[in-house]
Amino acid sequence: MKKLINDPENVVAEALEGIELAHGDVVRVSHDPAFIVRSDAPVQGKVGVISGGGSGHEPMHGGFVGMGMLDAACPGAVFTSPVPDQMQAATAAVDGGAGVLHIVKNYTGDVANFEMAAEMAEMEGDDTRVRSVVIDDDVAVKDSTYTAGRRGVGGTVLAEKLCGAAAERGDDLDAVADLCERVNANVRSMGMALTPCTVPHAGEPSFELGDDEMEIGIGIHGEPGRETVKLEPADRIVERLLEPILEDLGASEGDRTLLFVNGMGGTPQIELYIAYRKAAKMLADRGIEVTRNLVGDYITSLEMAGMSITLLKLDDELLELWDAPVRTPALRWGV
Amino acid sequence: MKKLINDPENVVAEALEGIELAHGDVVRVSHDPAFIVRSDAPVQGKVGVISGGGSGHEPMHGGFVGMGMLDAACPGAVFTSPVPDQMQAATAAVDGGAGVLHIVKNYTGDVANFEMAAEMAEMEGDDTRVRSVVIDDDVAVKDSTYTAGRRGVGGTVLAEKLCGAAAERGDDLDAVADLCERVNANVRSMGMALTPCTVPHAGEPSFELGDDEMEIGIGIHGEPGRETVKLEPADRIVERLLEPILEDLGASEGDRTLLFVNGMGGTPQIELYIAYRKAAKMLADRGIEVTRNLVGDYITSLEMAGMSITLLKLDDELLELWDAPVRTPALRWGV
Amino acid sequence: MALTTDGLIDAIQRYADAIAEHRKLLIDLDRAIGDGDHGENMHRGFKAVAEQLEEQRGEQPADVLTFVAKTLVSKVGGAAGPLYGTAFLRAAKAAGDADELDAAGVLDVLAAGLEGVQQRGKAEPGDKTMVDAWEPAVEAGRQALDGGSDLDDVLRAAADAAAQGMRDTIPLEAHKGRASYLGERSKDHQDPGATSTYLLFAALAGRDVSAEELSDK
Amino acid sequence: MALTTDGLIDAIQRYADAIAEHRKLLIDLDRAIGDGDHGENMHRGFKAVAEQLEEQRGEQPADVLTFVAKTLVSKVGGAAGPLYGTAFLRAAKAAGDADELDAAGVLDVLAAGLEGVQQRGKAEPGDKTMVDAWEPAVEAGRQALDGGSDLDDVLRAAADAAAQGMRDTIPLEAHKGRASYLGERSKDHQDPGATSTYLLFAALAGRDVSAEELSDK
Ligand SMILES: Nc1ncnc2c1ncn2[C@@H]1O[C@H](COP(=O)(O)OP(=O)(O)O)[C@@H](O)[C@H]1O
Ligand SMILES: Nc1ncnc2c1ncn2[C@@H]1O[C@H](COP(=O)(O)OP(=O)(O)O)[C@@H](O)[C@H]1O
Ligand SMILES: [Mg+2]
Ligand SMILES: [Mg+2]
Ligand SMILES: [Mg+2]
Ligand SMILES: [Mg+2]
Repeated sequence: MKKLINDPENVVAEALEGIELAHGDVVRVSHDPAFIVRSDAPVQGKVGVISGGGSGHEPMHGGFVGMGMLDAACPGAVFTSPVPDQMQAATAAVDGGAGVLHIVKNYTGDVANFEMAAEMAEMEGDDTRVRSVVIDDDVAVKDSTYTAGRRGVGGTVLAEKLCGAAAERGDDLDAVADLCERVNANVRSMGMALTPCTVPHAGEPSFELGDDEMEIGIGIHGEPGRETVKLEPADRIVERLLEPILEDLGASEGDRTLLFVNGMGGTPQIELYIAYRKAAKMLADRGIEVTRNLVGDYITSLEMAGMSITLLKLDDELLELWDAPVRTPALRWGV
Repeated sequence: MKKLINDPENVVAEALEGIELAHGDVVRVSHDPAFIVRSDAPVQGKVGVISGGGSGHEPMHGGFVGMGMLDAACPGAVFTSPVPDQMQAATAAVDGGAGVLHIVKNYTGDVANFEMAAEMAEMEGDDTRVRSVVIDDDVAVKDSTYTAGRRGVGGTVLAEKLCGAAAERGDDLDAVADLCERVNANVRSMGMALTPCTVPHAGEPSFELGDDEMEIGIGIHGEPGRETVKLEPADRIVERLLEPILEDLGASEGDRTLLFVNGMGGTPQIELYIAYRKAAKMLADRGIEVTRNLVGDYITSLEMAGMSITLLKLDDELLELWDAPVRTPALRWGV
Repeated sequence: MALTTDGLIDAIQRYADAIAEHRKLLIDLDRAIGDGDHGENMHRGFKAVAEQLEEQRGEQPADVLTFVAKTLVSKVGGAAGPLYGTAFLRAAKAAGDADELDAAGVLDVLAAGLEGVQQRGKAEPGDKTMVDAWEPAVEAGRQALDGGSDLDDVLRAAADAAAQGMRDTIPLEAHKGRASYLGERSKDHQDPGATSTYLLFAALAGRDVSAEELSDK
Repeated sequence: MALTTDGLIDAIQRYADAIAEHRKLLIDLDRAIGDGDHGENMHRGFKAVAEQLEEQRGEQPADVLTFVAKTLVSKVGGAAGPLYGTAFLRAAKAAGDADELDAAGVLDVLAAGLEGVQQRGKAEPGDKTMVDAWEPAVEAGRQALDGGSDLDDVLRAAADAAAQGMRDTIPLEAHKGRASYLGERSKDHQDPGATSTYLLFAALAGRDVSAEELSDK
């Protein structure tokens, strides 16, 4: 295992120190329980928006804390959801009197820990109003009540931006939470991997893959995908990801969309643009407008080579919220 | 070789199409000769600032084209400097009557091709005033008139931002070029690699490295470094890079600096922050102030895992220029 | 014979040791069909438990179980944290204010733990989760108890059934947890959570387990 | 015997073929002490040259050389583009408006090419660059000419010396170009540019070169 780390045990704690030192103008860091919070939190009268999840997906979520996006993020161990103590403390830290939205990616662990945080807060008589919205946008996984359901992946980044903007403009908790559900209903993603990744405390790659193989339908935790297939040209790979998205989302001619081509951590940017090119052409061929886009590493699996594609249907309100100013370590415009 | 590409021959051309489709609000793309130019070029009365170099270092340079930074960038083949035709055409495209600055990284090929572009322009009776500044900030290479001299690496990113800001505020060509030389005199870098990278048309890794080894003193073209050593903890690696920088730069107590921790392409962000943490502590221990910072993948070697550290001594003017608004695909603030 | 606070603490210590010993094996099982952290998660939790476990001597069994529950909830994260955390919380409730637990009392505690896991995770037997070890263990314990066995025999029966349940997860297709994302590809692998659950029942039965017995190879 | 436009075009075509054939070998040499693109760079340039080479028949040698120079400058990039581009530009100038070149004329053209490389790259013999093949080749050609050899023998002598010069780069430490960044570690590798320069002189001498002859293994 080759990593720029000191001790697998201290990876998250030391990275948090680094984030604190680098971004002290935008965020503060609590080390125990661990969370990253915007430096001016709690913002009085504003709905607080928090998220959390395992580490190893950077910049998600910590890189999205700041004006116009998240009020706080709770980082778990690598690929392990954070614990309720973190969520409770983060919730308290961002509570400006207007309630707090928890944006939760749909994984058993993430959901259960956020659930326990809410239960514990209730038991302790905490009267902060909390709403939770679970993001499940991964079309690689079949949606069914008899399973764990779809994973939350790239759509989470967009939901965090849009809900953060809604909270910033003064929407109340129900409005922000309903918006989050609307975003989730209108976003779909799918990912693939050329290589596995190595979790520091595991010390070995998350799966094995032949030199001429790739994984289709991966999530963001280095797990194998739905299937292993032979390596193909980038254009064909994009088709494999975007076609199921389009079908499931029911996107059609005249729709306005946000196209998000995401690198998994070890993919050169030049390759992401090759993929973006093909995806944009496919949408143009179908008369679907790419009104906004995002290309880069925003929700990663450590050093994994691969990508995911996310497509969000836009309307006027979502467009306005997307364009609203944001100032976080990883996403910044309008300010 | 595992890459999200269609044909090694078309990597750069297809990526340029993607950039054009994704960032049409900020840049235009010329395909033959290939260059990326800010969409409102030429800006009348403003000094044009252009750069160029081999592809595979993205976001450098194309990602830095836009208001407040570069007016144009010329991408060569992967790891191969662009050709004079590109530089000539880009120079013409950004010439707003106030002359054009060429920011050139110090490599034999880059310098020679920019040189030929100037000679050819002169022969053709082109009267655009051009000044060239060569960036050579890599302390891993001994500076000597009997060798090719130091490489231009991370300092180039900072020079492009600062010179772009100076041009934007209306400085004349000599002022912008002199500033570029001042930046070069005050910036030093050093890099290391945990893994090699694979140039698409070569199809094989750029060097071999044992599972417990790393390369110290690499450049940005996948070349081996000055020495291969055993893998060490991140903190020790940071010392190996930052100590020679400090010594060569002569940074001392009370200095204000910009600390830039750069990922080589395949390094998880979490690791960059671990490295940043150590670098910031080392500077604090020496009474050197980190007044600004940059952490992320800005000058890369395809999918190489590794990092470089760059340190720039700041003064009031450089600080003001750093903070000035910038709007490019890869670097954006204040707007 | 009954389970005292001291007996409970010893069993938990034995479990913490077993988790430390088999950390890598649990990681490898989770790498195959999950995300490779189950061993690390459990180890992080039970290392923290072990550090303060001795301080619990003199408390009642319910207090020990509550202490374990809270430590797991605040240290483990992932799916395993809330699942085992809820199990121990429910177990503590079932233990009430007894100073020691007889065979029937222990079985109530274990059944309450299972209930907690299922309430939290909504998994049924056959979904390829820890429930597949936990449920047959409680069932076998119940039958042994009904057949008049003493505490030791009840725990032995439970541990044997947990081992079998763990092995029986191998051919299953996962319907819950991270392994379910693999669909068909989750087959032919032993569930990591079922494996750590067998280790729990083995520890309660005073049994040390070898790596061979745990491996699905 | 003299070098006509047709003879020159044939030699350049032979060189383009040699570059295509040994593209991978040049890449591998450059991967070892550079950035692995020399074969691709040269191939990109000479593929473009070959595509329009036939159209040059009927022109003067200087026109052919100018065409090659401009194509290389605008297609190759890297260090090799300006270096070979300048070499061919200077060569064209030296060829003047002759319809064909005798042995002395060819040698002047080659010497002018070397001058161009050195003016552009500032490398001296011993710096481990293409100059280390080019300089002895011109020198040996000059001696052969002075000794009364005809054009064929002059070109054969030049090619032999270029081959030796190429091999002599192996033990050198690089002082110019990308390989110089490696310092001591650049030793024990054959310079890729010296290798492509030997191929150029071999093509002029009408010689096909095997991979074994080029490899530093
Ligand atoms: N819904 C569920 N009900 C019961 N057990 C579950 C459920 N989901 C997952 N598990 C168990 O949790 C184990 C994985 O735990 P762990 O790896 O620590 O968490 P994560 O899956 O979040 O990485 C699985 O092997 C399985 O036994
Ligand atoms: N200053 C120089 N003078 C002469 N030849 C040089 C010089 N610098 C580099 N070269 C030659 O160029 C070759 C490398 O060319 P190439 O790989 O195409 O360009 P780059 O180094 O830009 O990748 C070297 O092997 C060497 O022979
Ligand atoms: Mg996990
Ligand atoms: Mg090159
Ligand atoms: Mg797991
Ligand atoms: Mg090269």
